[in-house]
Amino acid sequence: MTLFVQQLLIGIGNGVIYASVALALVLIYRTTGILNFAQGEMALVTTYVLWQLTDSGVPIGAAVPLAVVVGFVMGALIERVIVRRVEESSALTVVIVTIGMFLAANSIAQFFFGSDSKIVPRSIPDKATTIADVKITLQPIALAGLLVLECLVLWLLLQRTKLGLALRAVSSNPDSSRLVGISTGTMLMAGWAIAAALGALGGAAAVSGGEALDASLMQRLLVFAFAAAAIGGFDSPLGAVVGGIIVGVANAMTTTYLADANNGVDWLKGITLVVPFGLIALVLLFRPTGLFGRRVVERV
Amino acid sequence: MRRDHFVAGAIGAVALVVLLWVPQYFDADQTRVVAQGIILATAALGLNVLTGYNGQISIGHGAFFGVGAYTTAILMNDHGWRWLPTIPVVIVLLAVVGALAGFPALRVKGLYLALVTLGLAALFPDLTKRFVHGVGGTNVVQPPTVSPLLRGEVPGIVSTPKWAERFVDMDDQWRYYMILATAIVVFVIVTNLVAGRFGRALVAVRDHETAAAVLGVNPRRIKIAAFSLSAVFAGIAGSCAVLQSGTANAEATEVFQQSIYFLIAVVVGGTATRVGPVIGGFVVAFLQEWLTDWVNAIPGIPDWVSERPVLTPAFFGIALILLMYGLPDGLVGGGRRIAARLRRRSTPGGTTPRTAAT
Amino acid sequence: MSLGAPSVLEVNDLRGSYGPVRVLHGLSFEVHASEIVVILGANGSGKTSTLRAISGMISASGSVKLGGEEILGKRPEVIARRGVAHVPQGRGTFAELTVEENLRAGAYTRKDPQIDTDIERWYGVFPRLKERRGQAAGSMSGGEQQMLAVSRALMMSPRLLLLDEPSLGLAPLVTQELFQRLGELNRQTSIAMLVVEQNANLTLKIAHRGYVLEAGEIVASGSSAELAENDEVRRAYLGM
Amino acid sequence: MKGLPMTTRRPTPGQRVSARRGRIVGLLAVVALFAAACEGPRDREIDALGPRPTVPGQTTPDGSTPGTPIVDTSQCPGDPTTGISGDTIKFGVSLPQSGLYAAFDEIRKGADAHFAYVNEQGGVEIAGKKYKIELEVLDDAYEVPRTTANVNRLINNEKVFGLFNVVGTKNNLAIRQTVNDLCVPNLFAGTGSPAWGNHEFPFTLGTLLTPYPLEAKAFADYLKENDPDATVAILKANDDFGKAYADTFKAQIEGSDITVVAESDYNPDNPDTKSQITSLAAQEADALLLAATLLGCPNSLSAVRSTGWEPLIYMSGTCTSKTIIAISGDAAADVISVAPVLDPADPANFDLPGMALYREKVPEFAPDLVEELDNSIVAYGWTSAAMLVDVLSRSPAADRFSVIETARSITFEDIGVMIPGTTMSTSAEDWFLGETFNLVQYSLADGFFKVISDGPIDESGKTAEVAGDSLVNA
Repeated sequence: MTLFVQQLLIGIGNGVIYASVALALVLIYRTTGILNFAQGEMALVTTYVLWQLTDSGVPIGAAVPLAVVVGFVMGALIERVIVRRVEESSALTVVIVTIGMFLAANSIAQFFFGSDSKIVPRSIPDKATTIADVKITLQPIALAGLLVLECLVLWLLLQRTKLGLALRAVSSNPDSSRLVGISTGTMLMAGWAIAAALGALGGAAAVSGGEALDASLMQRLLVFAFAAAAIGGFDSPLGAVVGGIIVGVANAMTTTYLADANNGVDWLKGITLVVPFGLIALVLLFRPTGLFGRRVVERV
Repeated sequence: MRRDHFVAGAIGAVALVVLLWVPQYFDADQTRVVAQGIILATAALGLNVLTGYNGQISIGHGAFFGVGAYTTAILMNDHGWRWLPTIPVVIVLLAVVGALAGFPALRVKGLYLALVTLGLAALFPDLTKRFVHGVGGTNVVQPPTVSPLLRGEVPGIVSTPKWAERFVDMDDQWRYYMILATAIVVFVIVTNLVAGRFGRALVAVRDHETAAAVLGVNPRRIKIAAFSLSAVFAGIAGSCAVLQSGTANAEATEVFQQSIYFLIAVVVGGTATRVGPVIGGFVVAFLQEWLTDWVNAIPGIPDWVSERPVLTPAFFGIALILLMYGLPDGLVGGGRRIAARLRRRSTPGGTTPRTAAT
Repeated sequence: MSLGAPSVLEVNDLRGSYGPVRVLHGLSFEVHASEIVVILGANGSGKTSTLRAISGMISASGSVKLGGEEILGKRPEVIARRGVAHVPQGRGTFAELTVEENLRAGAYTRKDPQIDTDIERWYGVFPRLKERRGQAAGSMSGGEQQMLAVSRALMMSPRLLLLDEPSLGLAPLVTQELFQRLGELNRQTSIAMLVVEQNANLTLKIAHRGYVLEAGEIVASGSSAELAENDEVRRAYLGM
Repeated sequence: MKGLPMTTRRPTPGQRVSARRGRIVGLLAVVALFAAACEGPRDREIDALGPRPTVPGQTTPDGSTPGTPIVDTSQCPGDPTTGISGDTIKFGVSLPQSGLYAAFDEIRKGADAHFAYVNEQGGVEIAGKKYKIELEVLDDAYEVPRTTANVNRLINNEKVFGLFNVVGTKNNLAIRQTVNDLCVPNLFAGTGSPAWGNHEFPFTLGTLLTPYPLEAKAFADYLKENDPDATVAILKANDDFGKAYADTFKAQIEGSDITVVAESDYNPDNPDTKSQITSLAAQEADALLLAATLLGCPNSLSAVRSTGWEPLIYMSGTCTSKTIIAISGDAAADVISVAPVLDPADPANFDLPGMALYREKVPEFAPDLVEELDNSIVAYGWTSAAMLVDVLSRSPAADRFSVIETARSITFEDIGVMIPGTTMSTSAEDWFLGETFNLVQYSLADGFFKVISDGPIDESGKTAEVAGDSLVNA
């Protein structure tokens, strides 16, 4: 029983990281209709910035918010300089541009920050408590708290602010937005900026427990973040969060029970990826646009 | 329209001649790169049917490429088959696997489908590590009969048969011609399929599934067929890759990269065009192999750039972005636009008639 | 032409085009303060393009002056800020947003505190909107969406209201009620309106002046009474 | 393109034209083939390739009779002195310089520094003549298809003398057949895989790194001595690397009271092992065999620490570099591993002759490596280069056959940062090089690994038997 709880917490801890990146993916998709392949690598760049800040003396407590701000500015710049030119083009053209950014971002990050693994000081202290003889580390709890905070702030921003209203208006009907005086360009830039900031938080979360930072940090998560967004339904931020937790927990449980070398299902041994993708297929079979995704009504 | 037809035929003929001539003139390594272009083109031709004509985006065809490669490699390595007989097996196997993979496509569209295929690409390497017993305990399968430089007395060796000795005196040339021949067969099949009823059905289902259904086209069958067909051609490309590199291997990064290259080739070439994937395949292969050398050869490139090979993917990524800026609808699409503009400028008194439009 | 304050909208030699296809061929017309002007035109006559040229949605040449200030070539959002409220063809509702959010979106450019009072005012004018205030706008009927679209445009407290075929897809009764309200609004708030329509007899009832547009050119103009008598107009639009 | 010509309909005018055009194409193609006579980079003459070299039957029990070579080069094609031009000898390297494994390029930088140092002194003397060593490096981003392409290009185009320090088990396995057919020496393949003992492939020589099966045996022996009835948990990568450790360890503890109570796999592409470690921790085993690489090691060590489980941990030798240990922080305390060469971070070694030379020459010839000096990856590169120079200087002649023959029966002593007083050797029977090592334990206080075995452990000649046929000749 204690193993189950521990694994559950680990699953939630990882799930939060997947959810943060998935949230960024969903936000960009909702406001701009673009699937941003480079979301993870943009978060890698901000995490390298986080490392550079801590390496040159900035305490971790200040470095994380700074990295988020850098992410915000970077997101806006990327939209303004790179993405805007192809926003009118076909979905495939935009996918190729984001793939181009995906390849370039990782390579340029290594060019500036080097290829060796880095050490980022823990942003979540390595404390643990035992409740009913179950040893619970602080990290998953803190990360879950961060995610709830993230969702709350995002919800307030989208539902209770003028910027949020404008963002949702642009995502709903860009032409009408311009007719009521909303500058779609600025809103698209804001969408990318906020998403990049969320991605930066995801990157910081990924190294919050002293985990190592190297060029593959976010590429490893890419598949899980996409899985999270797909399960949750691509146009619902809440779906991304729920999807992230589901994928995180599913992974932990598979590793522990299904793919375990000595007692797991034989043919599954060592194959940890089968469950998250089994899950995607299952969910999408019943809800083709994800758990919370809007059913796309095609006007004939 | 008749003049375009002749021009296209002429260009096709010249291209074929150049491709036939490549291994005679260029050395083994340069020929390998052209063969890599042909392999990418073969897979892109298949993917273009699915993504270009039928509008279903897949970023997982690296997995089908892998299934084809492993099927050929295992048949040759463990059962002593020669290369050509494995192709029919690959076709049948991939047709079934492609159809199975197509089922989610019936329920799921666009973005979600792309992610299901991404899952395929992520899962495939793990499956090979678990079930394939390759060289040295790894999942690398290396049929001895295609070792790039082997020839002569080793039984079942894939080397130049006697009748072809007049044209071909080296093994890598013979393998290049087998890959080229396969690609040409694939090109003919795809162009004819797409030009006929099947092509129109693909586009109908892409543009308006419901309307297509009303007109008697069965969208479910068309989608499955498109998936299955694209999987077969990706598998054949995989078999050709084994013939050329002598090994079948699957790592997460490699399978993901293959899938991306096929998609890039289709889009860069020009989606839903017949020649687009072929051009796209060569562009991706050449950029992937030689772009860094070209960039470093630019005079005045500072050595803090040319000394750092870590930038190789960056050059490729930036090149992709610039290509999409310049030619959003691909090389063929762009070419057509330029040709149309030239033609309009050359027609006498080309003032556009006054058209009434709301 | 009128001596008083410069007309709200002055359009001279307006030429608009969609890419290579030229659609408007040198239109000139104007809308005076607190006046309702109608542009009658069949399908494909260039009505919608005219409005889209004014609100900057399509590329155009010539001159469009709003209260004496040239606005041609500016971006739509800038023109909207200058006080041009454009209710597009098909109403352009923010389907996923609630009714109230649609109204608040209309007031996006306003800084003044009366936004909430204005919302209550439009709920008064169109009570059905109030009933559905929390509902997603996309789920409402055509007529309700038209009322919402007009209210949203007026939430911008604009100087000029552009209406693109408001009667499109509405039941006759609903259209009648809508046009009546538009007339009352003009009389109460003396806001200038430019309406492009095919439904001549209803529009001419509330309009002061009008033009007739055919194939991107103005072929007739005059007061609404004159137009009502004009044979061509009667034949083309009044089915007489 | 018209429909397939076999349609039976009467040829419409359009088809008749296309038929005529078809004939033109055919003519053009044939002309082109014969026109190919014009010279191009395509090298016309090909080296007659005999059947693959077969290894002579094993010699008499008392070891190889003098005169019969270990490597049968009778069938080898081409000129064995390829790669030598004037006073330079050219070696080819294919290793990751971009992508997710670009950090491995540090090895090549260490080797470059050594070759620069040797070249600055006139180069290496082979059979009386001095040659400068030149490295032709191609990036393969750790991807197998690019390694095979690079090696074909190095051998056929660049005409290198031999290959040096190709990184990656799968990458070396993929080119093993080609280098064997062309008799091109592939020296010091950068992995500890037991596959390099396979006598069918004489032209691929392993590295000074301790082969993975020997590491497993070293841990088994240590446990037999210090905790004979220990319960052991195993966390391993789900590939050949993990398999080599686990299979050998289980074989080594047969017949002893040591038992494996739990085993878990992880995917090296996603080295987040929190779940695996937590499920292993539940068994509260006395010891943990950590068969992981790169970030799999530090992530697992910190995961173990946070579960509160305190086993004796044996960590793979590939993880003992300074950067990886620094990432683990104090979770690395008291971890056991092996060290085939001296730890460049340990000040006690600074004044040993080999280490002193290394610490003096690297900054001189590779200034950008100054802060990387105590990174064992750089020291490994430097030492492998020194070994190559040693092989060349002892080769009776400057050709590929003599060099591979020399490399197949050589004893290295005090080369680079080798452990003083130890030797690493190869012979007709023993095809493994890195068989002497120190058992070491990481001391948190000192910040580096301290030797805990009483003197270096010498397992020369035992790897093949320890690993077993299934691993070596897989």
